[in-house]
Order: sequence, then C-alpha cells, then structure tokens
Amino acid sequence: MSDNPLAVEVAGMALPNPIIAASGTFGFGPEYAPYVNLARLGAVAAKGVSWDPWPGNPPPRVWETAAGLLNSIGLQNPGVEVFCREDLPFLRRAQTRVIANVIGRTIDEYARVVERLEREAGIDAIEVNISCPNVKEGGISFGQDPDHAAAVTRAVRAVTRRPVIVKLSPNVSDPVAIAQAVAAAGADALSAINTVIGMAIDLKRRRPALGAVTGGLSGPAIKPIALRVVWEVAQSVHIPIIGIGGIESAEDVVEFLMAGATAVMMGTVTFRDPGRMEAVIEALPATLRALGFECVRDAIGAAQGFCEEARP
Amino acid sequence: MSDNPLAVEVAGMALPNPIIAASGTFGFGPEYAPYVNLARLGAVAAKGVSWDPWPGNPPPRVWETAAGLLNSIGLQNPGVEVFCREDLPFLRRAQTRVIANVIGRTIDEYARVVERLEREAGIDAIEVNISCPNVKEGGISFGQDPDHAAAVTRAVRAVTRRPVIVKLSPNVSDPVAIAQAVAAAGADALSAINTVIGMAIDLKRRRPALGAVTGGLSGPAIKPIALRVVWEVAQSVHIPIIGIGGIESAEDVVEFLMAGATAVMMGTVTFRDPGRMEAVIEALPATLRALGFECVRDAIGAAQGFCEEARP
Amino acid sequence: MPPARMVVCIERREVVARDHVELYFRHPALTAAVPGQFAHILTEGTLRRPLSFSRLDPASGLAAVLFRVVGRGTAWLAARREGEPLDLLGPLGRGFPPPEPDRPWCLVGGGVGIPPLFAAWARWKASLRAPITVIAGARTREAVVMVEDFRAGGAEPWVTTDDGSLGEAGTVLGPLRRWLASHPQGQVYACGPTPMLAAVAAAVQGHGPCYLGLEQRMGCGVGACLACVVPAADRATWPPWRRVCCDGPVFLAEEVRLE
Amino acid sequence: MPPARMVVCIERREVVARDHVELYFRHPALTAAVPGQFAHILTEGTLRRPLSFSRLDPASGLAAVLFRVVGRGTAWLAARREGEPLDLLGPLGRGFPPPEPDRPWCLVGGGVGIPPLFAAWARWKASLRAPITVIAGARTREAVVMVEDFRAGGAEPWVTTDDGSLGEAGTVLGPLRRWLASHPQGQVYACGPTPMLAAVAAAVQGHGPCYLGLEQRMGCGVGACLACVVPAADRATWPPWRRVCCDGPVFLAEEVRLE
Ligand SMILES: Cc1cc2nc3c(=O)[nH]c(=O)nc-3n(C[C@H](O)[C@H](O)[C@H](O)COP(=O)(O)OP(=O)(O)OC[C@H]3O[C@@H](n4cnc5c(N)ncnc54)[C@H](O)[C@@H]3O)c2cc1C
Ligand SMILES: Cc1cc2nc3c(=O)[nH]c(=O)nc-3n(C[C@H](O)[C@H](O)[C@H](O)COP(=O)(O)OP(=O)(O)OC[C@H]3O[C@@H](n4cnc5c(N)ncnc54)[C@H](O)[C@@H]3O)c2cc1C
Ligand SMILES: Cc1cc2nc3c(=O)[nH]c(=O)nc-3n(C[C@H](O)[C@H](O)[C@H](O)COP(=O)(O)O)c2cc1C
Ligand SMILES: Cc1cc2nc3c(=O)[nH]c(=O)nc-3n(C[C@H](O)[C@H](O)[C@H](O)COP(=O)(O)O)c2cc1C
Ligand code: FES
Ligand code: FES
Repeated sequence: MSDNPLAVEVAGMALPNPIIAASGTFGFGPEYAPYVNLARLGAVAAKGVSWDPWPGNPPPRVWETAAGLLNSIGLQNPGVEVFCREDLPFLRRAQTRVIANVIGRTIDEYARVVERLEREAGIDAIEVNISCPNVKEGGISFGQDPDHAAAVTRAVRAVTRRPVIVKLSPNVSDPVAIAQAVAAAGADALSAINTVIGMAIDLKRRRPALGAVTGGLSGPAIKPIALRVVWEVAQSVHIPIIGIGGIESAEDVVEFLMAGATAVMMGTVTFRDPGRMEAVIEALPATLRALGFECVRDAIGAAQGFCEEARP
Repeated sequence: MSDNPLAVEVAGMALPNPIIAASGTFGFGPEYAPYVNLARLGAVAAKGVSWDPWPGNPPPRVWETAAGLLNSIGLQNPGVEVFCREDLPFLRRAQTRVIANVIGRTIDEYARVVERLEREAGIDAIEVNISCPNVKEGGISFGQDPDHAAAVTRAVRAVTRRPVIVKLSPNVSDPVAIAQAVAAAGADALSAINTVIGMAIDLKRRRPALGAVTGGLSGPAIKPIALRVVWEVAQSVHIPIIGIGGIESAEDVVEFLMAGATAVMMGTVTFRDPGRMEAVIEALPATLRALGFECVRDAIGAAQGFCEEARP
Repeated sequence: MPPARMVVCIERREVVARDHVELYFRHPALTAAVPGQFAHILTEGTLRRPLSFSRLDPASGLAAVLFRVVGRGTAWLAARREGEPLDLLGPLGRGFPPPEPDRPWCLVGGGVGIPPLFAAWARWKASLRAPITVIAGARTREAVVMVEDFRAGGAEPWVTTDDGSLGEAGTVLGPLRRWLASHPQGQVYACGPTPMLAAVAAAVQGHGPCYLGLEQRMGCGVGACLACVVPAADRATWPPWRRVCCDGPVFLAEEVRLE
Repeated sequence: MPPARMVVCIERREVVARDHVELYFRHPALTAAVPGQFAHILTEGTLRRPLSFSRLDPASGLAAVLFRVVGRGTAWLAARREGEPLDLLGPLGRGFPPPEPDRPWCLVGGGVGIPPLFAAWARWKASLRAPITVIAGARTREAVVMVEDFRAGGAEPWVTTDDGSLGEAGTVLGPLRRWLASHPQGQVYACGPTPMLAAVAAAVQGHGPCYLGLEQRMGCGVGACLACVVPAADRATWPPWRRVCCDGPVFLAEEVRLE
C-alpha cells in the first residue's frame, strides 16, 4: 500500500485510490460495465436500497441546469432482498470495493436493511443515506435533525461490524451539528454532500420541470457548497470524510483532499463521460506532484493546516 | 400602469418593471451610472448599511466557480450616517425606485439604522438583510432562526412606515418556517435568496481561495436553489416575493414569476454585463408574449396554479 | 452489436429542412444496430443527448442521426462540420423487432419520429411478403422529413400536416384509421411525440401488434440512473415503470401507459 | 476619457513570447487613457478580466493589452483572431501621474507588469529633462516582455531574470538598489507581482516618490462591489482599504500595505 501514492484508508477500508462511484449514479454495477473497469475504481457505491421495493417519483426525473443537474428519482429500488439476490453477485465478482447505500422510512427500516446485508459477503462498507431530498418520509428528514441522525446511526451501528459511513445533507442550517452527532453515535466515516434541494420551471408546459416538483441539484454548480461542508466538518470531527459534489477533474479531487476529505465520490459527470473516473485516477499522480504532494495522504487537509496558522 | 405590461406592485411600491438591481452588486448607484440608465430599472437596492461603518473581510473577496461566484465582501459599508449624507442624494436624483438594504449586529442596530433612514426622503422600501453568510454576528444568524428573524422584522416594522422586505437565506433546513415567521411579524414582502454558503481552495497557495475562508455563492449555479425557495415560500405566505439568484435572461425572469415571484433582482450578471438588466427589460414583453402571457402579472404564480391542479 | 463508447467522424452533414440536420458517420460495426436503437451523444451541457438512428446501412457502412434543433444541445450538434468528431455511446436500448413477414405493415411517424422508422423500413422492407404502408405527419411541411428517402427506396408515404401545407390536412390518425379499416390485423410501428403515440395506441387497440418508440428525459442512457421511466401498464408488478433507455425505447403499446 | 463599455475589433494579434499575447485595437479615443489604467475585458466565465494597457498611441490610434496565459480567461483571449470583436469596459481606474520632469525616473517592471510601464514610458519620456532608467525583470527570459519595444524607442532596459537566462541573474532589486544609490531622490514607477512590489516599496522608502501598479481579484471593476480591496497603510481612517479598480490600480507606496 505504501508504494501506491493513491492508496488511502477510509474507516478501515483500504482503497487503491480515492475515487468512488457515487451512489445512485452508477446503478448496481453492470449498467456501466461496458464502459468502466470497475476493478480500477477505488470503490463503487451501489444505488440506495430499502427494505421493501420503493417505486420512486413520477417522471420527468431529471432536468439540466447551469453547470448542474436536478434529479428527482426518489430512491426507486427493488428492496434489499432482490438486491442481495440479483444485484450483489455481480458487484461481488467485479473485484472492486463495494459500498452498500441504505435508506429507510423509519429507523427500524434502516436497521433491518443493514441487518439483512450483514448476512451477505462482498460488502466493504455501509453508507447510510439520511440526506436524500427526494422522498417525503425518511431520507432527508433524518439528516436535518442531529438527534434523528444520531438515532439512525446508532441503530445501524448496532447491527453491523462493517464500517458505517453516514451521508450528510447540505440542506441544513448547521451541517457540523449533524456531523458531530453522527460521529458521536458511532459513524466510522462521513460522506458529504448529497444533493441540494432545487427546482426548475418548464416554461412551455407552465409547470415544474420535474414530475416531483422539487429535486436534488448535483454537478459542478454545487462544488463550492460541498467544499464548505467538507471543510467545516473536517475541522470538527475526527473521522474520515468522503467528499462529493461536482467533482470532474484531478484538480477538483485535490481541492477536496486539501479541504479535509480522505476520498471522494464522483456522480453526475459519469453520465456525460463514463470514463471520467478512470481518467481522473490516471491523472491524479501527476496532478499531486505538480502541486508538491507525493501522495494522496499528503494532500489530505493541506489547506486546513495553512489556514489555521494564518488565523489570529 | 395598466398600459404597461411590465408594471408590477410590490408591497405598495409601484415599479415600472420587475427588474431590480440586487443589493451589494450595484454599489450606491453612481459606480454603474456610466453604463446603466438607472431610471430604466424597476428599482435599485443599495449596498447594505449598518449603524457604524463596517470594515468587511480581508481580500481576496471574490473567486469564480462553475457558473457561479463566491464572494466574501463581508458587508463593508460606511455606516448609515455617511450613506444618508453622501450616497443617498445621488440615488434620490437618479429617478429610480430606491430600496435601502439594512444590516445589523443586533436587533437594536437594525432598528436604529431604519429609524435613521426614516428621516430621509427618496427611499421607497427597506430591505432587511438577515441572510448574509459573510459576517459572524448578525446577518445570517438572524436568518436561520424563525424567532430571531421575526424579532428583527418586528423591530424594523415598528420604526418605519415604508414597505419592509425581508431577505431570506437558503442556508437553512426550512426556509418556509422563516418566511412564515417574518410574514407574521409584519414583513410586507420577502426577497429570496441571498447567497449560498460555499468555499473554494486555491490549489497553488494551498489555502482557502477567499481571505475569509468561506463566502457566498451567487450566479446561475444557484438558480435552481433560489427557484425552490421562491416556489415553496410562495405557497405558504401571502405577501409578495422578489426572486433572486442567477437570473441572466428574460426567460429566467419568467421562471421566477411562474414560480410565484412578483419581481426579481439581478446581481452577479451585472459584473460581466452591466447592460444586462436593461436588455432583459427590453426582451421581457416579447418573451412573455411568446409564452402566452399578456403581462408580467399574468405570469406570476402561473406554474403554481398548474401544479396544484395536477396534484392528487 | 454490444454498446460501446466511440468517437466517430462526421462524414456528411445535411440540412434536410429548416432546423433539421442529418449527420452521417462511417462505422461499419454500428450499422449492425437495430432500427429504433439510439446513440447517446456528447454535446455541451451536463448530459448527453439521445438520438435515434435514421440510417443503418451496412452496404455503405454509414449510420446517421436526423434531428430537429430545439435547444442548446441540438444547436451545438447542428453547428458541427464534416470531419469533426462526435463522442457517442451506442447502440443503446432495444430497437424494433423484425416485422412479421406475412402481416401488413404500417409505419407511422411524426416529425423527428420518422427517421427511426425510415431505418426500420430500409432494414426490413425486403423481408415482407405483405404490403407496407408509410404514414408521415408533422405540424407543417418542412417537418415531414425523409419523404424523398422513402420515395427513392420505392415507397410512397401518405403525408399529413396539421396546417395542411403538405399532403392531407390533419394528423396521422386519419390515414392510420383508414389503413386499420382495411388491415385490421396489420402490425403498426409508430414513433413521434407522446400525445401522437397515445392516440396511435388507442386507435390500434384491438387490432394487430403495435410497437411504439418512446421519448423520455434521460440521465445516463444505460439503465443506471432510473431517470427515463414511463409508467408500466401493469400497476401491480414491480417495478411500476419501464426505462426508456434500456427496456425501450421501443415498447409494445400494451406494456406502457402514455400520459 | 470617461470610462465606457465598448466593442473593439482586434486589429493585430501577436504572440510576443511563449504564453504571452498582445492584442491591438484601433480606438483613437481610448488612446487618451492614462498609462496604468486598465480594460475590464469580457471572456468566458462569470467575471471580466482586468488587463492594463500596454500601448496607448494617439499617433496610430492603436491601444493594446499584453497578457500572459494563466487560466481560462486569458486562454480564451489568446485564442481570439484578428478581426474578432472584444467587449471591454474602460479605461478604468487611476493611472500613473505624469512624472516630475526634473526628477530622475526609474520604471521597474516584473513580467506582465512591464507592459503598463512601457505605455507610461512611451507617453512621458519626451517630457522628462532628467535621466530615465528602465528595469525589466522576470523569472525567465521569455517572460521579460517588450524589451525590444523599449529599444526601438531608444531605451536600453536593465534586464534581470531569476534564473539568469537573460541579463543579470537575480531580481529587479539589484539594479534598483544601485540606481537608488546614485539617484536617491529619483521617482520610481513599479508594476509586477505583489511580493516584488513590496520589496520595491521597501527599497525605495526614504527616497523619492514611489508609485505602484497593484493587482487584486476583481468583481465589477468599477467600484461597486468592494471586492478588489488592499489594506490601506493608515489603519485608523475609514475605510481601512483601498479599491484597486477605482482608487488604484496605481497607488503611492505609502498609501497601501502589501502583505
Ligand atoms: C430515445 C430517444 C430518441 C430520440 N431520437 C430523436 C431523433 O431521432 N431526432 C430528434 O430530433 N430528436 C430525438 N429525440 C429527442 C432529442 O433527444 C431531444 O430533442 C434533444 O435531447 C434536445 O436536446 P437540446 O439540448 O437541443 O434541447 P434542450 O431542451 O435544451 O434539452 C434540455 C434537456 O432535455 C432533454 N430533452 C429535451 N427534449 C427531449 C425529448 N424530446 N426527449 C428526451 N429528452 C429531451 C435533453 O436531452 C437535455 O437533457 C429522441 C429522444 C429519445 C429519448
Ligand atoms: C489592474 C490589473 C491589471 C492587470 N494587467 C495585466 C496585464 O497587463 N497583463 C497580464 O498578463 N495580466 C494582468 N493582470 C492580471 C490578469 O488580470 C490575470 O492574469 C487574469 O485575470 C487571469 O485570468 P484567467 O481567467 O486567465 O485566470 P484564472 O486564474 O482562471 O482566473 C480566475 C479568476 O481570478 C482572477 N485573477 C487571476 N489572476 C489574477 C491576478 N493576477 N490579478 C487579478 N485577478 C486575477 C481572474 O480575473 C478571474 O476572475 C492585471 C490584473 C489587474 C488587477
Ligand atoms: C440521478 C441521481 C441519483 C442519486 N441517487 C442517490 C442515492 O440513491 N443515494 C444517495 O446516497 N445519493 C444519491 N445521489 C447523490 C449522489 O450520490 C451525489 O451525492 C450527488 O449527486 C453529488 O455528486 P455529483 O455532483 O458528483 O453528482 C444521486 C444523484 C443523482 C444525480
Ligand atoms: C459581491 C456581492 C455582494 C453582495 N452584497 C450584498 C449585500 O450587501 N446585501 C444583501 O442583501 N445581499 C448582498 N449580496 C447578495 C445579492 O444581492 C444576491 O442576493 C445574490 O448575489 C444572488 O443573486 P445573483 O445570483 O443574481 O447574484 C451580494 C452579492 C454579491 C455577489
Ligand atoms: S437514462 Fe439512466 S436509466 Fe435510463
Ligand atoms: S472590483 Fe468591484 S469595487 Fe473594485
């Protein structure tokens, strides 16, 4: 591992590089297999799964915005049982690191899903999505309140020995309060951020562009919002952070690392360029060197250090 | 007024068109006078003023992002006394509608500033900024809590007979709660949104790009975030809303109108194109017609109507 | 052929009508795609743009897409010049099934729904022993594309325009109903705007098989994001949707609900 | 001339060194601008880009900007061709004051700080009765721009490069200190990276007047947004800043703190 300048460890998970496919943008793996070498990625976060199948929201479910994308998929998924039976085997064979993303309408549903996943091999970590803005119950409502967020984390923590990553919402007054609550409740890592609530109007149809009216904004538009959450959370918790939001280049990755992230996830850009994650992995060593870093780990928090010195 | 398809009324203020220069992006008026005919604008919102002079934040104070701009000006201003003496006379002569934007570190400071402004002629409305993310005290801390927001609104309401517009922050878990609180406290109108908290890293200098570390994100990147706030607030309060965030074209304006705004403010785009506000005013009648509206007022909330029908 | 990401060179660019452009690229393997499949093309903007193949000609090795300029992505595409590269994913989705050789066959296209039907007709016309009818409609004359291509191949499309500027005034429904009256068990392949497809499906119901080429806003184009769903006809089974990008874009009319 | 928004045509484009481009535009009124003033130029991106005038030549009616390609905006500008339009605001800010005719004058430029000094030198060299010295430095030889222009105008700049690839090895500070030793009351005009300006200001302190052309990240360029501030030397008076775009970009060294 020390020979590989890209190697990182996130909450006990050893990754060959810090680039992870973001949940919901990479299906359950096979969809992008014709275009992406999954084994080359740091890890793959699967689409979120719940206990029962969830139908998701009415279409249209996506809409382009300036440097961004609105989506209102609404966590359509076949339920954890089908996931384990039909989808996990492919990921298990893909020789990559697998992060299962978990959703629920109740704390108990989160726990039941994770308990069910515990019986399966081939999962390296659990990502708990308490931040999806596209569902009414569960999802973001757990992510906007420190106590609820902590309760979900504790419930999940109790039923798995795997690393637990809690995914934070930017749609809160104080992301640090949520981060501290889930860290105290036993999260091994945090991922930040999920999408930002937004909407668009379809002028011709005189109605909201998305079938579900509002949706989640992703893509380069939200990168500054994500960096701020990573930066502030990194200063206030002592568990690793996975940075997410608008990452498209190796420079973007280093920005997140320097802000305090240990790894990153890339989502929306894959729709346009399925090869981008691999291209970024390819470019990362030279980008790090050009900025004076020998390895990914040198860059983690590098801007944090500087700034603390500069403060009065 | 009825002959002019662009005319609107916001909280008792009659505007010849719905295009207002956004606070902080248009100085106190004279700076853009060589490039913009102020009389042609719906109104001008002046840079925020406090009681004492505020120094603002250390530079750099701006940084470009994808389809956006981060700023951390930090409400530098000469104080209300200097504003009244040196800056207001120009605006008064400019034959435009003038909105004074007010900031404070305490509720009492807000009230004192508005009280002082009450002695001056040539101000058409007061915009209360409880949403600036760039100052530690005051600003956003009032905008993130319904009780504080209401208290500021009440204090200001008590000392002015002018329309009071309260400017909302998107950096909250529930913008509607804030909107309802300030509406109940006597606000005549709302403006939404102020900037979204964000940051960027200067890779070469290995530190946050902005001197103040974090800043406020504006520009097209935040348009979907702003539309969602306008949409949700319009459904829950009965006072007019001024939409703000990334507006660059007549189509953008109509999107905000259809989402429920009565007027809009344009900010960041002016830096690139000082003539854009006038160009949008010019284009608006044809854009409205092409979309089947006879006047601005027809378009207000047009998408709200449709959607309510479509809901179960 | 299995889908792949490829960079193809624009070999020919033709403005076929106002705001309608056809781009040809030589890619012999791609011509093995099934008519009704589509290419997901990189343009400016956050997402790729789905466009059906208008031609898949193994003889010349040329494939093509024909599109109407409606927004930023298609405007960008329309501005490409011959010799420039295009980045595409394809062929994607499930195309039309080969028509049954002994059933009368009617192809019903609306506007830029006509091109994929031209590809289907060109691929399978020789395999049919029953008569083939092509109905091509649009709002106005210049939007009725590829009529000359059908003629050059020996067909005489029944043309309709909403404004009567070309062919019969009205929609494709008129000719389709007349055809159905005389070919009650015929097979119908239709492609066009969703309201047209809904009307076609309703008209064909109770007759022969009806295949529809659907549109929906897409994210990935490969089945990963679940953006491109349309409601499944059967509300009881799971999932209650079909994905246009990979379960379709061609569906049997009975499979989906068009709202 | 009062500032205005204008669209100018690129009359000449020259690559003056690797990654250094000079764009000329004919605009007789603009040539009345004061050296040290700048143009705020529309490129891609959210903001305009500030560039000082490198030439303001009433005789030919030509003004120019000379810039180094450092990012997206300057890359876009460098890719413009002759005949293309540029949208600019200008002339903006306060330029250099005319030098005192009887004081020895030293112009100290670093990298792309040299161009505005060339404009100043060309404007005022004939008005001086005292000797004029030009010091031009940069990291490496190709970044020492406009040396030939000075020579063509009859000056012989003292050249320094950090890497010794041209002229004296070292910074402009060496020649400047020697000049100050022999011209203790001379007037100094300097433009270049902030650390260089800080060193120049420190070296000149206690000698004659020293004018600095500063850089800061800008928003509006016209004084409205308060983005472009640098700390004022005097911390007591209000505001504690100077705006580079309109109070500057040229300041007396004593007015500002360079950190
Ligand atoms: C399977 C399939 C095949 C298609 N084949 C053709 C074809 O052969 N010829 C043709 O002219 N058009 C075709 N379309 C429609 C075509 O994809 C859109 O016209 C195009 O994406 C518009 O892009 P734009 O940037 O110009 O428009 P904009 O309106 O600016 O696009 C904004 C976003 O909306 C999406 N979008 C807009 N209109 C549609 C639409 N009707 N369907 C799906 N997404 C849309 C765009 O892809 C983009 O993501 C097809 C659509 C699908 C789904
Ligand atoms: C008054 C003034 C005069 C200038 N004159 C010249 C000149 O004559 N020749 C020349 O080569 N350069 C000059 N500069 C610097 C020039 O403005 C920047 O190099 C240029 O803006 C970089 O733009 P970019 O998009 O290529 O770089 P990017 O780094 O991509 O730009 C990102 C943002 O940062 C700003 N920025 C980046 N570097 C600087 C900088 N050094 N100063 C201010 N803003 C910066 C850009 O304007 C833009 O908003 C001047 C700067 C100022 C303030
Ligand atoms: C279409 C789509 C579907 C998503 N689905 C999920 C999901 O199921 N679970 C989850 O935790 N995040 C989901 N996300 C959020 C992404 O994982 C990611 O946090 C977000 O898109 C920001 O990253 P990006 O800008 O790189 O896309 C989804 C995002 C998109 C665009
Ligand atoms: C440089 C800058 C300074 C600003 N200063 C203020 C301010 O003083 N008071 C205020 O209420 N809003 C201020 N804002 C916020 C804008 O008024 C507006 O809400 C925001 O920029 C979103 O609009 P836009 O995307 O059109 O710029 C400022 C914005 C910018 C970019
Ligand atoms: S577009 Fe992503 S699943 Fe169809
Ligand atoms: S750049 Fe706006 S005040 Fe100087």
